[in-house]
Amino acid sequence: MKARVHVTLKNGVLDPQGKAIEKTLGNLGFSGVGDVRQGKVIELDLEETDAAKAEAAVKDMCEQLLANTVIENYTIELDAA
Amino acid sequence: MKARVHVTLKNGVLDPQGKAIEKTLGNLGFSGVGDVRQGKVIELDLEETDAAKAEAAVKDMCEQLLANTVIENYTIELDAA
Amino acid sequence: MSEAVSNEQELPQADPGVHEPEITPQIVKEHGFSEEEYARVLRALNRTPTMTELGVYSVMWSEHCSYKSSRVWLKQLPTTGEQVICGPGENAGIVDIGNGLAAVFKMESHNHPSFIEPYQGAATGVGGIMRDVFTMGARPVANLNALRFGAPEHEKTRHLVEGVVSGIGGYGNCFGVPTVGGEVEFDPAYNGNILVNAMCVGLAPADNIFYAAASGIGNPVVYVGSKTGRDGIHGATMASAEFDDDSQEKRPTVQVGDPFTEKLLLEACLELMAEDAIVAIQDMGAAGLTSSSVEMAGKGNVGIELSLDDVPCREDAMTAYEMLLSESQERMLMVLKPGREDKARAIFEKWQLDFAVIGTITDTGRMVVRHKGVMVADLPLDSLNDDAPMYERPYEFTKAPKPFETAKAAAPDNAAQTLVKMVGSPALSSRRWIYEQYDHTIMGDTIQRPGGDAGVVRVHGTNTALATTVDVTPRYCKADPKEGGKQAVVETWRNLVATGAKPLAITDCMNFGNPERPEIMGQFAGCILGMKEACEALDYPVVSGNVSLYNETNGTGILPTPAIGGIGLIEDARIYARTDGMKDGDELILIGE
Amino acid sequence: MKSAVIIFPGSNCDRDTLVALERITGRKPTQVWHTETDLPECDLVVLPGGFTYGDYLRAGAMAARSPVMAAVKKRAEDGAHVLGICNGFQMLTETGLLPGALMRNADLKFLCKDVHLSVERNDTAFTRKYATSKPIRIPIAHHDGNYFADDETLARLEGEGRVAFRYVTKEGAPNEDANPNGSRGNIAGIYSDDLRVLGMMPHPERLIEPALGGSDGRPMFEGLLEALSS
Ligand SMILES: Nc1ncnc2c1ncn2[C@@H]1O[C@H](COP(=O)(O)OP(=O)(O)O)[C@@H](O)[C@H]1O
Repeated sequence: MKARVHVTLKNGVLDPQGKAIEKTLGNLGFSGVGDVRQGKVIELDLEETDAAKAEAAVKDMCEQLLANTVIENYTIELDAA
Repeated sequence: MKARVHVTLKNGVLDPQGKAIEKTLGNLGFSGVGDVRQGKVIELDLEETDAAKAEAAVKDMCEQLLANTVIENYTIELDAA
Repeated sequence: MSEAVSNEQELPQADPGVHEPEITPQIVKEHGFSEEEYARVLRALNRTPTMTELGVYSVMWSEHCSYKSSRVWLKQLPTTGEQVICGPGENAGIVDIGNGLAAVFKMESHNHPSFIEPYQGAATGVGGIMRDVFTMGARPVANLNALRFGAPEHEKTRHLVEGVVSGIGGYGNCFGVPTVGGEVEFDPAYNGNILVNAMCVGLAPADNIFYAAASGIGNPVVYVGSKTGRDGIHGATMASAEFDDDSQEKRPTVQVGDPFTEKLLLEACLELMAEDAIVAIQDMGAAGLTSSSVEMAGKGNVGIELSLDDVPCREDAMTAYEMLLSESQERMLMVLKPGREDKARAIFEKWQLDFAVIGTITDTGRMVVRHKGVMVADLPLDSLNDDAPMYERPYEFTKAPKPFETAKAAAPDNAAQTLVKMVGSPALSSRRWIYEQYDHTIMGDTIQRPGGDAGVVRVHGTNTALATTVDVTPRYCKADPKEGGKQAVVETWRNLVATGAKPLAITDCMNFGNPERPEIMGQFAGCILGMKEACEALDYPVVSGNVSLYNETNGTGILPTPAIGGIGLIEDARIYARTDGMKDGDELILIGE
Repeated sequence: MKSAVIIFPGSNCDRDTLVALERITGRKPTQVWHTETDLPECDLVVLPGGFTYGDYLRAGAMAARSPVMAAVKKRAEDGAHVLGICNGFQMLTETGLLPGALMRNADLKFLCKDVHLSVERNDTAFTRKYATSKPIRIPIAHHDGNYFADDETLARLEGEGRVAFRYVTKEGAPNEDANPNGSRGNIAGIYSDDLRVLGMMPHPERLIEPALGGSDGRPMFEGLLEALSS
């Protein structure tokens, strides 16, 4: 089973990378672009075949390592394919 | 219109971050996790309301800035909400 | 019966499980062979090579590995001296710096990869040169870089500068070596061919230096570091082929550096080097497993047998051809003393690195490679190492320019304004934006930071210090290659002397255009002759170096750029000249003519 | 004073820290490998700078999950002094020993240079040898030193006097020009609530003698020696 974790900064947390992208896009002549945010996506291959167990394991990984829950939120997608 | 861009390393390109995450998950006692890959997700707010035009603009941004097309692929999702 | 079978010569076969194309003239050409070169291969083998064998020959005989155009000239440079422990030919050059210590240093180009992907190209350039230095048993203590970009207003320049500088910093900072000096210049001649030359200086105990020559029949050949992927296959041949506009499309040849793994590799290698376990060691640089194994066995006049089934791979179903030609970074090949495998394995596993015994040293003088039970290559090492064609390329010396009549040059109307303009020009403006992106205070021994004539780092645990610098003025080399070559050497000498150091030796990075053009070969030859004269006059030998040719796009070559990296010794680290600390009222003195 | 320096894969200021501690306190620190689950007896634990695990994922994140960090946490709870420099500071926030997070520098570049810092209070073991009246000069060398905490946390830190150092101008002004990385409140270092854990981005161990360009880092180690010698 494959899992895909999105880690994004919480609302209200300043995002230096997003800000810089926004500015550079402006410099490159792209107009009408606002509120750029950059996050991470982490893809994992899991041996686990049970969706509920896989989800619980990935949630654990997020809490323990993949996300810093002081500043970040995460969402998990599973793909049985 | 909101756009969400996923930027991931091309197949076969070394992903030191993913590799290190994989090892650390192993050290933390998570077993059965393989092939970890880390990518970026960039969210943008666009003033453009026409989907086709928005997509074309974001594609341009990817080619020019958001993705390093030498080693990265990108996909674009639009969300009219 | 069985006797008869074993007497029959086993011939190398196609890699099992892969459809190998027939060797056609087209394939031969794609591997960069001229007809005459391929004829030499056939003569050496007395048969048609397998695809794997053709790949091995092509990288060993590439310009990058064989120096086929430059060797006849390089031989003229002085390489010896009382201070020299090891001159050119090994991974890096070595000089004695007293107190039982040696300085190990080298400079190398990563021009073409940096043009295609500036961050990763520059980063892996730094990674490669540091591996060259720590392969020999030295801990890197100072990095430098010599950079050349196109015109500041050229559309690509900004992107390239930003990428290269952050790539150099990204790798060196993470690894943890101070970057203490360098140079940057802009000129339209580099619009399509930037230069990224990285230099590394390391310190080793003079009595515990490691070399590449393999020995000891039956000794295990060991692979350590990162896993092998399909990175940069044919990178070595790419670095020797002239660019054209669609070469930016040759993308998969770019490699991603992993400075964290390299730092672990350094610590693991140094830990093993403190044990009595290593016979020979070489990093897998350009042409990875091929050049390291061929050179190690060749230098030791032995043979080598490799079994690729045990090579740690990152990707599925890699072929022998791919494993042999992969340029994946952060890998080393070692020959161990018998029975030391377990000790070595324990150290590399402690540092969470791959470790695999992949072969043995033999007495056959041949490189034999097996994959999936089949012999895929059986090649004579002397042919791979020494039969590479040497070219005495025709050359045409640059005509001596007319002397510039300074008397006729008009003085500026307004000296103050001119000064402001000069100070603000891309050629002379402050380099702070660059060197602030490099950690230059790490390791706690940097006593002259960037901003002076040469960077100075104390030799840890002693009262001495090393001064180090890189320099060259390409427009001088263009106008008069011989004088320019001389001037570059002498300028590094002056940079070192200005700190109070006694200059010891240099490394070089010879960046030129297409050597098949006589005027380019003339520039190369001229610069070499000038360098030779200066080095001889100063007892300032060349102990290592690198050649980067074919720096041309659509027939326009770069300026001749023989970058020189010099190092010198300060006997008493408390007494040296620095560039800061000037106060109001100090007197200015001009020395010299 | 007995000290211990923890070494992780990718630590690269460990030697500098060991040298500074030994030179100033006269005693060799114990080196502790990241896989240890016990700490030796000591008064001060130092998490040195570097790029542990390449700073991949987040700076300090993976090192913060090493076995040894549980022991460090426990030791801190038992009242030992802990100093996290640069990557060590990042680990302290990642383990939750200190609040907030260190994000990418505002201009996204790695930055190596000397900065001026205000010493916000000099009644802690770390700062007792400094004067609060005069900024000190210490090098920074980091890519992720942009201190972030939410408003509430920030107000608490300020209210409880837990800001250790701020980026200031040479004259002592904590303004935007003096802020090298975008940190909120120009914060360069913070304390735990008992003032025994200090995390800071600048590197005091790199400026301990005039030959290196200054010695403003020295008083930190001298102060610790004085405070923690039993
Ligand atoms: N690419 C670079 N990397 C590190 N330091 C650099 C680089 N380029 C220039 N510097 C440093 O900036 C200072 C000024 O450079 P430069 O103008 O080339 O000096 P000079 O003309 O004295 O050789 C020197 O100390 C040099 O080491």
